[in-house]
Amino acid sequence: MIDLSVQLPGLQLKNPIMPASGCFGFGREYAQFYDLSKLGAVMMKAATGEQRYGNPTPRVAETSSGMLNAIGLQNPGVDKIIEEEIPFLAQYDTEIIANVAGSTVEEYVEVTRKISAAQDVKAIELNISCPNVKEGGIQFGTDPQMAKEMTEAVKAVSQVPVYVKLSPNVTNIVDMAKAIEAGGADGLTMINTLTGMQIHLPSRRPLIANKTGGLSGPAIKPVAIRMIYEVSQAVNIPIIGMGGIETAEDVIEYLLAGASAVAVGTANFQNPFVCPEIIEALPATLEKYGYQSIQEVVGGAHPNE
Amino acid sequence: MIDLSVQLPGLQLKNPIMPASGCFGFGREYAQFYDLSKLGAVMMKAATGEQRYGNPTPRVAETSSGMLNAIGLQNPGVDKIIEEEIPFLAQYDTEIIANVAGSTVEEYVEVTRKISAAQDVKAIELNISCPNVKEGGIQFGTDPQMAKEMTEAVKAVSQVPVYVKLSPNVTNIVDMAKAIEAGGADGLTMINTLTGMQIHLPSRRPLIANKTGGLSGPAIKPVAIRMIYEVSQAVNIPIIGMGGIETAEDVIEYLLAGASAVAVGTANFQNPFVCPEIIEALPATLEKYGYQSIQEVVGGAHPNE
Amino acid sequence: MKKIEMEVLSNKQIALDTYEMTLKNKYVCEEAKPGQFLHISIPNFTLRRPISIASVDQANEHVTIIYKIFGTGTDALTTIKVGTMLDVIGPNGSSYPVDHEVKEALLVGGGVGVPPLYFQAKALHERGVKVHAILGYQTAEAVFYEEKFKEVAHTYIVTNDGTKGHQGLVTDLIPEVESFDAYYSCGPLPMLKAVKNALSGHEGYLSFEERMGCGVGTCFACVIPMKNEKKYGKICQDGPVFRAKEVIL
Amino acid sequence: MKKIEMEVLSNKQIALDTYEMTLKNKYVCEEAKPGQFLHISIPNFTLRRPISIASVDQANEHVTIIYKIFGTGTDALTTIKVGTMLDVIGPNGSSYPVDHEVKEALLVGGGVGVPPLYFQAKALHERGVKVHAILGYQTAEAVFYEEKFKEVAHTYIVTNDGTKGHQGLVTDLIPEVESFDAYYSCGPLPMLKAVKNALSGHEGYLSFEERMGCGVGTCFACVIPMKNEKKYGKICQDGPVFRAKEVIL
Ligand SMILES: Cc1cc2nc3c(=O)[nH]c(=O)nc-3n(C[C@H](O)[C@H](O)[C@H](O)COP(=O)(O)OP(=O)(O)OC[C@H]3O[C@@H](n4cnc5c(N)ncnc54)[C@H](O)[C@@H]3O)c2cc1C
Ligand SMILES: Cc1cc2nc3c(=O)[nH]c(=O)nc-3n(C[C@H](O)[C@H](O)[C@H](O)COP(=O)(O)OP(=O)(O)OC[C@H]3O[C@@H](n4cnc5c(N)ncnc54)[C@H](O)[C@@H]3O)c2cc1C
Ligand SMILES: Cc1cc2nc3c(=O)[nH]c(=O)nc-3n(C[C@H](O)[C@H](O)[C@H](O)COP(=O)(O)O)c2cc1C
Ligand SMILES: Cc1cc2nc3c(=O)[nH]c(=O)nc-3n(C[C@H](O)[C@H](O)[C@H](O)COP(=O)(O)O)c2cc1C
Ligand code: FES
Ligand code: FES
Repeated sequence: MIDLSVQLPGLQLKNPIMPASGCFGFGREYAQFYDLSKLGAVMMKAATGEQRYGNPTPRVAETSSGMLNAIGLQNPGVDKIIEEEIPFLAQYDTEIIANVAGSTVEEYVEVTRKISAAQDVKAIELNISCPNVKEGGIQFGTDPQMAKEMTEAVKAVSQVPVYVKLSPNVTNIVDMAKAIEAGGADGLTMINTLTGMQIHLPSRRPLIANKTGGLSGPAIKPVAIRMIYEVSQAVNIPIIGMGGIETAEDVIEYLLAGASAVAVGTANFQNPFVCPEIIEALPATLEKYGYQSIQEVVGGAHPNE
Repeated sequence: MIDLSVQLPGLQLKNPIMPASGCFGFGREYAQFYDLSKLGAVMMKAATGEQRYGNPTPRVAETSSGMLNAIGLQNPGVDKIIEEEIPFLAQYDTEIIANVAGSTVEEYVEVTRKISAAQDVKAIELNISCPNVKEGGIQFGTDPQMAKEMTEAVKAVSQVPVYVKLSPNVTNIVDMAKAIEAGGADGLTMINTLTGMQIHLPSRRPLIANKTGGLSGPAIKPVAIRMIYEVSQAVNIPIIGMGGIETAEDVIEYLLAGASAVAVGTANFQNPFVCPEIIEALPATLEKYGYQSIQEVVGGAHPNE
Repeated sequence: MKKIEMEVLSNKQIALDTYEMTLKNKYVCEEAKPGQFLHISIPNFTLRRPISIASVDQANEHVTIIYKIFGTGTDALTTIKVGTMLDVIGPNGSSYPVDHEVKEALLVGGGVGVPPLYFQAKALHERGVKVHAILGYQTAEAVFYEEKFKEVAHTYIVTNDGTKGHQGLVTDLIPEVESFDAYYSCGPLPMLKAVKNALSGHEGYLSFEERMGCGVGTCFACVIPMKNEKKYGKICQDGPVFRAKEVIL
Repeated sequence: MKKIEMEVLSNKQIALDTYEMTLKNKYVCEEAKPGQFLHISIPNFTLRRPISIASVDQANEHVTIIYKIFGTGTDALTTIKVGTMLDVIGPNGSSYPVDHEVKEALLVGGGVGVPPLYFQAKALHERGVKVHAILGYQTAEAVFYEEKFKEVAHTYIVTNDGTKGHQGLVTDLIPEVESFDAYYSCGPLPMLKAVKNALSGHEGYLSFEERMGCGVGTCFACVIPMKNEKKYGKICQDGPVFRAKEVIL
């Protein structure tokens, strides 16, 4: 039997597969379909300081091999999440990663302080790359200096390792990653969505009420693979990769590019069972390509390997 | 009958449809399929100072709703293009746009000097956004100051209007566009490809010999639409839009976003007749959405329209 | 709600751009309630498409849906062959309540809002409720299920262009229905607003459409403002049917 | 070369992961020459797939191709039903010359390089040329068209694992063929290199595979270094068949 387990800062993953933030809520719905203990981890929906109602609808649009979303970080606020959502997820034998968002450095720090202290939260995913909110989010994710300072501020209060989520909407992803590593991040998650738009012909207006939305799904996989390949050779912290993953083959492609584990987002909407199905297919797929463990795949496509 | 004609600097287009650079060679092959006089214009394959052999193969890979390419600007060199290719295209009643590339500002200037003086070349498309060559190309396309200086240098020698082709691989596309407008560009073409990668599982290596390649096709359309929507509201020069166009509806989406005409690239490979088929479908499609001319569609999705 | 395979038993055009598809599945037949929808996977599309359940035939384990060609997904659905196993999540969402105090009911439907009301009309009729149905369509050719409704409800047809029945809007005919204890409505948002306004004194339930991501309640794509503690409801999970008094339109 | 619709007359497995598809089209039948390929559109893929023409039956206007499941595209091709109209560009590219001075010929094929050689074997045989064919496969189960080749050529089978015929490489058997005026080869690049080396004194033609964009000569995806003025050839347009002496491997 191939050992699928992966050790990352703060995370003892029984396998490298987890649902991506915002595509799995707080797990309640998908728990109706299967036992969440099968998952390596769960990345929760973003938490902000207060309850947020998000953007007006329509909030999603379909694109070729992808979708746009502009949910706008709707969530019940960090306190309710700690009180009501984490205890639900904690019933399962899986690792909980809390996604933290905000409009100001102070808000990020405050949310991290609270949620990193919550029982069972094993790591923070710092969402400085959300393209769908007017303030905060993406500015922090496109300026290396701001990203570094944010990372430092959050690291100073976090009781668990901090993974910073990178935006692909930048000229130089390696500079961003290095700045964040210098800021003390324990890991990176990448990529968040590419900013896109769809125009609705009958109404002659952007279809999504927020106008722009984040592009996810298989359409963006080549961009994610390229960025992970570049970043993983430039930093010494692990990467959780994401963007368009649908199959065990996709997972191996991400690992070869340099990710240590992966998250599955959009594909959950088409197939609620996609995560457990990938986990089940992974051992045979690894064997097919001649691997005995996850670790030996990681970074396998790098020139020096 | 709906009038499909569009007037742009240097270009009297009988319709707003043209094949995109690099996806149509110099027209000879597609001329076997249909009369190129049907086209609004033809954007030729990149011209460099000397003949170039391009990158090693494999040079292309298929992705979900898209493809990667790293041709590496293979072309016979500007002199041969002027001598052998332009006279062939000049037989047809269509406008010729010459795509100019190089490794140094001097090479761009030299190629422009020569090709803009060639009979029948009506405009230059300045390719400062090719992600697939080691030198030149994309640096010029990701730094606003360098892009501005390049535009100025080329404008100083060009005998025809200059359209600068924007790379989408930037944090702030509006800053790039404004710098290029300030440099004297007559128009913009956008977008070039997004830098991506695919890893070949059996060989555990990037599939494309150049490792990274440019992502094109329907996968990138939402990114292109977003960028055109943003840029067209920030500059006063016209835009020729491209990225994943396959249908007359796609064309209208581009025009609504703010493009004045469009180019079709990757779709030619699947359907050599895609350009004439779009041109044929355009009048009825315009009518379906309540338009009488191309001009009234342009920018129709902007907030003030 | 489960992910199941449903065999396509028939898929035929029944009106202008409108198709009726019959699917076979025991679980959905047993579980489905009027107002609920199926979340249907169509090959080569990123997202599933929500389509209301129009009726169930428990004896034969048949589930019927009615859909209109709206875009590329519903267009592709028309090409699905009999015998195909369709990948479906369902039945999803809330349903029209069947209150035992209701003796007389008014249904108001427009376009693709008509199908779930047929399921509700049959359910009410079977319980002995007197049913009035006002059904709006764009034009005569788009009318479907008129006869079927007439078997279970006192039915009024409205067309926008007057080619059949009353010309105008469904709300024009509401005054014709003298008495009812509750109303149930489904259709485009402007219609629902007009119906809610016209029937503001009455107890009623509205069913909403919104673009969906997951269709099961995780992604927050499909929210609607509500007068509840959370201040919103998810159309795919808390809805599509909401009490008219509780939603903010 | 035209864009045409070809009706699928049959599509059946003939060996391990290997399918034979018969298509109907008059134009392709009349134009096709051995070595040329069809550039086939498979629904929902960005790019067409190049597949060699394995034989033509002029009388019935049938064109046969043989393909192996290699990835998602060829896998999807196996599901295409009889009666489907396949969107094809063809016949594309160059062909094996049929030199009238050639009285005895050697064909060397490996795997999916075997199909175009069958077309060439038939063409040579019809002209009275004596044909020797060395055909390499991975394993016995993957062998196809052995009987058909035997009708037109003196045929040697080679398998990598020795489950059928000679165990080893196709080049092992070249010395067995005593005389020939020209050779024609198609297969994976390492095999072509070995064949070219082994037969360096002989006149011969090699057919190459490369990942393609357009398949018609516009995109420069498929170049191969050559000893000509341009220093390259396009496999889709100048190839897939090149004179062995002119390509740089
Ligand atoms: C709860 C519910 C029940 C429905 N019941 C029916 C029904 O019984 N019969 C019927 O014909 N239609 C029904 N609809 C509408 C139906 O879902 C849309 O017409 C369909 O999704 C359009 O898909 P398309 O690919 O043809 O259109 P496209 O515009 O190409 O679809 C693009 C994307 O937008 C979404 N979308 C577009 N329009 C709508 C819409 N009106 N509502 C929700 N999503 C939309 C699609 O699902 C898809 O994700 C219902 C919608 C909801 C929410
Ligand atoms: C001139 C020519 C003739 C050919 N004749 C035959 C034949 O008769 N029978 C047969 O089985 N195969 C033949 N091939 C190979 C065949 O084209 C590939 O096996 C096929 O394209 C793989 O597609 P896929 O979707 O299954 O694989 P994927 O790997 O999923 O394809 C991804 C992309 O890579 C391309 N690709 C992958 N492998 C190859 C390859 N070896 N050559 C060219 N493109 C490739 C595909 O076309 C597609 O664009 C020929 C190739 C060429 C160039
Ligand atoms: C509907 C939706 C909501 C999302 N919400 C969040 C979020 O709250 N926080 C976050 O960090 N990423 C969010 N994302 C981004 C995903 O976590 C992921 O990075 C991205 O979608 C790429 O992966 P995919 O292609 O597998 O979906 C969201 C994505 C989608 C589609
Ligand atoms: C194979 C290929 C070659 C290309 N070569 C060039 C080129 O030489 N010069 C250039 O400016 N753009 C080149 N491009 C980019 C296209 O012109 C176009 O900007 C891009 O592909 C997006 O359009 P599409 O999605 O319709 O292909 C090339 C694209 C492809 C796919
Ligand atoms: S569609 Fe995802 S919550 Fe309703
Ligand atoms: S595949 Fe385009 S030139 Fe050969």
